[in-house]
Amino acid sequence: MKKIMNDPKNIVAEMVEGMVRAYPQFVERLPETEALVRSDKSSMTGKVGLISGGGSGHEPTHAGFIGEGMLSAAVCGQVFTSPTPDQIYAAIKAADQGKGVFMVIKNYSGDVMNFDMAKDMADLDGIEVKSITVDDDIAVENSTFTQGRRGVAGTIFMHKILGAAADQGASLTELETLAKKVLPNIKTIAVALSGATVPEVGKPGFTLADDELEYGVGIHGEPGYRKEKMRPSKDLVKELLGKLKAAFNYQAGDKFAVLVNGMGATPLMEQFVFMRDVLNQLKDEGVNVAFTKVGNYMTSLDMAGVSLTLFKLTDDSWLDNLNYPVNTIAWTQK
Amino acid sequence: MKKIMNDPKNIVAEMVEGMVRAYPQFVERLPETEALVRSDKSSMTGKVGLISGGGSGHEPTHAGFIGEGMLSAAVCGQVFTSPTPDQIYAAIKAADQGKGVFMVIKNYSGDVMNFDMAKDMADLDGIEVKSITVDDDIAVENSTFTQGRRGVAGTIFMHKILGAAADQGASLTELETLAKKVLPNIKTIAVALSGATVPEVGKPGFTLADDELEYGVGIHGEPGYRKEKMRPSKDLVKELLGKLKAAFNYQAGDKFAVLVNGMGATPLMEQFVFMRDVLNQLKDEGVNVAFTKVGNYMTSLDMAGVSLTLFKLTDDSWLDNLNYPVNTIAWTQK
Amino acid sequence: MLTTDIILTWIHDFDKKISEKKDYLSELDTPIGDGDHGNNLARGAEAIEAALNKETPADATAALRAIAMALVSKVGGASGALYGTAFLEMAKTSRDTTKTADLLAAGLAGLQKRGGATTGEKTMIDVWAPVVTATKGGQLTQKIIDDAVAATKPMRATKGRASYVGDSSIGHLDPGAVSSGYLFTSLLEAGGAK
Amino acid sequence: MLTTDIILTWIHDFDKKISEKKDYLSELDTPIGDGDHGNNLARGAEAIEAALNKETPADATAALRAIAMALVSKVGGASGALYGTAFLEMAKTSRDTTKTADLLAAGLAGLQKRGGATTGEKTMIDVWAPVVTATKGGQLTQKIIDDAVAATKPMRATKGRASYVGDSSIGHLDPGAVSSGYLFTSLLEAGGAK
Ligand SMILES: Nc1ncnc2c1ncn2[C@@H]1O[C@H](COP(=O)(O)OP(=O)(O)O)[C@@H](O)[C@H]1O
Ligand SMILES: Nc1ncnc2c1ncn2[C@@H]1O[C@H](COP(=O)(O)OP(=O)(O)O)[C@@H](O)[C@H]1O
Ligand SMILES: [Mg+2]
Ligand SMILES: [Mg+2]
Ligand SMILES: [Mg+2]
Ligand SMILES: [Mg+2]
Repeated sequence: MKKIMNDPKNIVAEMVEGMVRAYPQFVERLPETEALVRSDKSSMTGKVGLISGGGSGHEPTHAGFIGEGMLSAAVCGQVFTSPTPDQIYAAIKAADQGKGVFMVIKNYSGDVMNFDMAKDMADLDGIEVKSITVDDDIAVENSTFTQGRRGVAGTIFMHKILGAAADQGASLTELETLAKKVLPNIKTIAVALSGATVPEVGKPGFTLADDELEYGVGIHGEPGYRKEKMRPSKDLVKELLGKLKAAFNYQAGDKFAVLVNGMGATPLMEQFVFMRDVLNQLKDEGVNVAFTKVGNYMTSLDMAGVSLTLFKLTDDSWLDNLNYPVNTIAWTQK
Repeated sequence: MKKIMNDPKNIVAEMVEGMVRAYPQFVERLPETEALVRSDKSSMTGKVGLISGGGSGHEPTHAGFIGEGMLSAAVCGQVFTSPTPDQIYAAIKAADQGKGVFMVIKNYSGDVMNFDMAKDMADLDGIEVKSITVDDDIAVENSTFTQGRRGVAGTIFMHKILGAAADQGASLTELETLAKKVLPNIKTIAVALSGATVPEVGKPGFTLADDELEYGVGIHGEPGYRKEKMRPSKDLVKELLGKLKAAFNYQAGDKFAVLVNGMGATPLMEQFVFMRDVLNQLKDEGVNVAFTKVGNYMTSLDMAGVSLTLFKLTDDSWLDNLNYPVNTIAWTQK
Repeated sequence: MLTTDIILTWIHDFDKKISEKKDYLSELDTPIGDGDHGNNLARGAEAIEAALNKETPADATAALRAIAMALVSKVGGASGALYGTAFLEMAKTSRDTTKTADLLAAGLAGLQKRGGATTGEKTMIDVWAPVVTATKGGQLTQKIIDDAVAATKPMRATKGRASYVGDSSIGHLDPGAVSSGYLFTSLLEAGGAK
Repeated sequence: MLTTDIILTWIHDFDKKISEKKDYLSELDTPIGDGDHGNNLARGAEAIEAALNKETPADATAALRAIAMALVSKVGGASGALYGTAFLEMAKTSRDTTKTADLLAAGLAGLQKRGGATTGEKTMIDVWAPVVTATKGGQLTQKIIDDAVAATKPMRATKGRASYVGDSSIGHLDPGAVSSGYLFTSLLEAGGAK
């Protein structure tokens, strides 16, 4: 393992320090935590706070989405480990402007439990807290025999939609209603070309042969549903869109936002080729693509691969929310 | 080699197609070329055109910087190969609004010659063309025995400064004067942890051992000045800032913009740790940091590593130019 | 009975085991989880040691609470919430009783409330539940602990990250069950099981 | 003398050599350059073939111009600009003369103007210059070509990418010199050297 770091034990703390010092116009650190809050407090006034967080290693998620029109605060757990309730609680307090706080949680047992504990703490303070648990990864069967589907790259669409709504003055209850309506319309699936190495572990969580790929891998290297020999981009697209098509049962004329997300070590060049192939197949299928985004947004450290998210725009206002102005480290839009 | 692509011969063409289809609000393709022009033509009216280009594989450079406040057009050569004069000429024609066109060239013999040939073609059309050749990589001795220093990540500061000036109505001659003044104040140096694999070549341009790094590597994998065993981030910073300090002969009180640039496969987490260590050392040295940026801007395909750019802000207006609003795929600022 | 002394001996020994078995626990977490269980608990163990060194707890409740707070605020992940909640519940109950069986039962109840899991789902519950039963009967033995840990191997996970791998979780020990096994071995060795 | 026929035979053979030696040329470009010389020229060779297949050139000038345009618009990199310029200059000069030595001399002048290099800088100039001299004397031989190519090995590059590696460029053949060697071998074999 070669990583640009000092002591792996301090990597998250040092990353957070780097973030706040490189981008003081966007983020501030809450004292003695790895929780970050929006620097521009005036943009939060009178609005419901929107927070998120989870294990680190997915940068720019989540702190990269703090700013006007998106998150109020975010909590950086240890690498691939959900943050502790005291830190989440600190973020809730910092985000609260008297209108309550909405939490976007990714569906992992650790995240769910720790955010729950933080909510319990905030309850004692009389801060109203509601939440949505994003579970967009269709690689996992959504059965009673699992923890449910994992939360992955589609989470950033949830941030964007709710961030735009919160910025426009939506109430806590309105955000909850919106989040619940949006949730089943966001679905993601990934293909990995290599595993990620957690700094403290020092070796990849899984390995693939030189000519091998794996479909359905999670953002912490959770095993996928099939390994096979490396194939052209078009074939990868066919496989992943096939799964998404089955999950949505989409039809010609349906309207979608599309996110091609790099896992960390995959060059933009490859991501754009992949997006081209996605758009070609969707066009052939008569699907209407109204919004597109390509880049490293929900990474998995140094994993190579991409994930593909479709967000079915069943409500016209959602496209407005996607296009709503936003100003953060990782997503800025006029 | 595992890459998400179809035929490696078409990778640039397919990438360009992916770009224009994913981001039609920013870029349009010039017919039968791999040259892209700004979609928002009205933002170009009455202004000097600003173009750049070079080999592909450095994404988001250059096309990711097309947009209001930055480039008018960009040309995507084959991977690591400067574009052909006819394509550059097409970009010149598309960028020209009657006020002339300024070209930002990176100092490689191929780029210089091909941009020169394009200028010759434009001369015949009566389009006035001027240019700057960026040579910010201090890893190479700037002697008469070399092609001169290479153009690397600091080029994006040149784009930003000139883009802001052009957008504010600077004339072609004013841009040339500004570019010449800025040029010696931008210096970069890199450290690589792994080599990059050109799709058509299929194996890395160079390899490093599992515990080895190389200082001074270029963005096409040009050999650096020293290999050594992997070291902590702080030590890498000490080495690279040492070189930059010697090159600038900087003093306490000097004012800089700092860019930490990921080479492609290095996670943001590591880049932020590295930036923290840079800012710590500069603070210890009494240097004033007025602008910071961290991310994958001038990549080298799937190379792991970072480059560090210092831009000495000897003129106060340059900071204004860095902060000037911009709207592109890869750099958007309110 | 869980006196302050026994609690401290117990936990110091547990912390030692965790720091020794850190890599092994993370390895167990790799095929069916995300490979961090050992690192997570090692952070907790260090934090417990730091907290206990900083201030010697006045009584059993203070000791259990200090342990709980260290776990809650330093471990993160599923295991941080779970172990933290278990010790918090034990701390609460310790105001009324020092009986090991009652305290562990309170811990188990906390675990179940927090994680929503029951036995047979291949989690730490599969160690806690038989241990609580055995302790109630005054019969906790190393064999009971070891058997409970080993029993997670053939189970199919239906809670936690391991549930994502479905049938592939079969044939692997559950990392949280193994670390809970260490917890109860330490308890046994500290003489706290009776 | 460079008749249209000889030019076509010459260039078809060169294109064949390039496509055969593509990987080797890129390998030569790896230690002292960026590993693309073979790929660059292979694109050019394909483009030349396509252009010549599409329309048979009416005369030598048309042939040389078609070759130049294919190189200029499809190769890119340093070699695209250089080979493109050389053939463009040859095309211009071919309006006045068909003498091989004069045409190659015009090509060499174009190369030198475009790249600013002179002999001894470890570039293709180090093959073009002796070849032009030998052709002027009517004496071009395979040995002269091979020697010129081989002579680039001990040189230290001071132009092009190879100049970045400084002394480490010593001991490697220059890829552009090698490809120029193929160009002149093909010329010799096509009977165009006299
Ligand atoms: N819902 C749950 N109920 C009980 N135990 C659980 C639950 N979810 C996970 N666990 C336990 O937590 C362990 C994993 O802990 P750890 O790896 O530290 O956290 P994470 O899964 O967040 O990475 C599992 O081995 C299992 O014993
Ligand atoms: N200034 C120059 N003058 C003459 N020849 C040059 C010059 N620069 C480069 N070359 C030639 O070009 C060759 C490299 O071509 P190629 O690899 O295709 O382009 P690039 O260097 O842009 O990758 C070198 O081997 C050398 O012979
Ligand atoms: Mg974890
Ligand atoms: Mg090249
Ligand atoms: Mg785990
Ligand atoms: Mg080359």
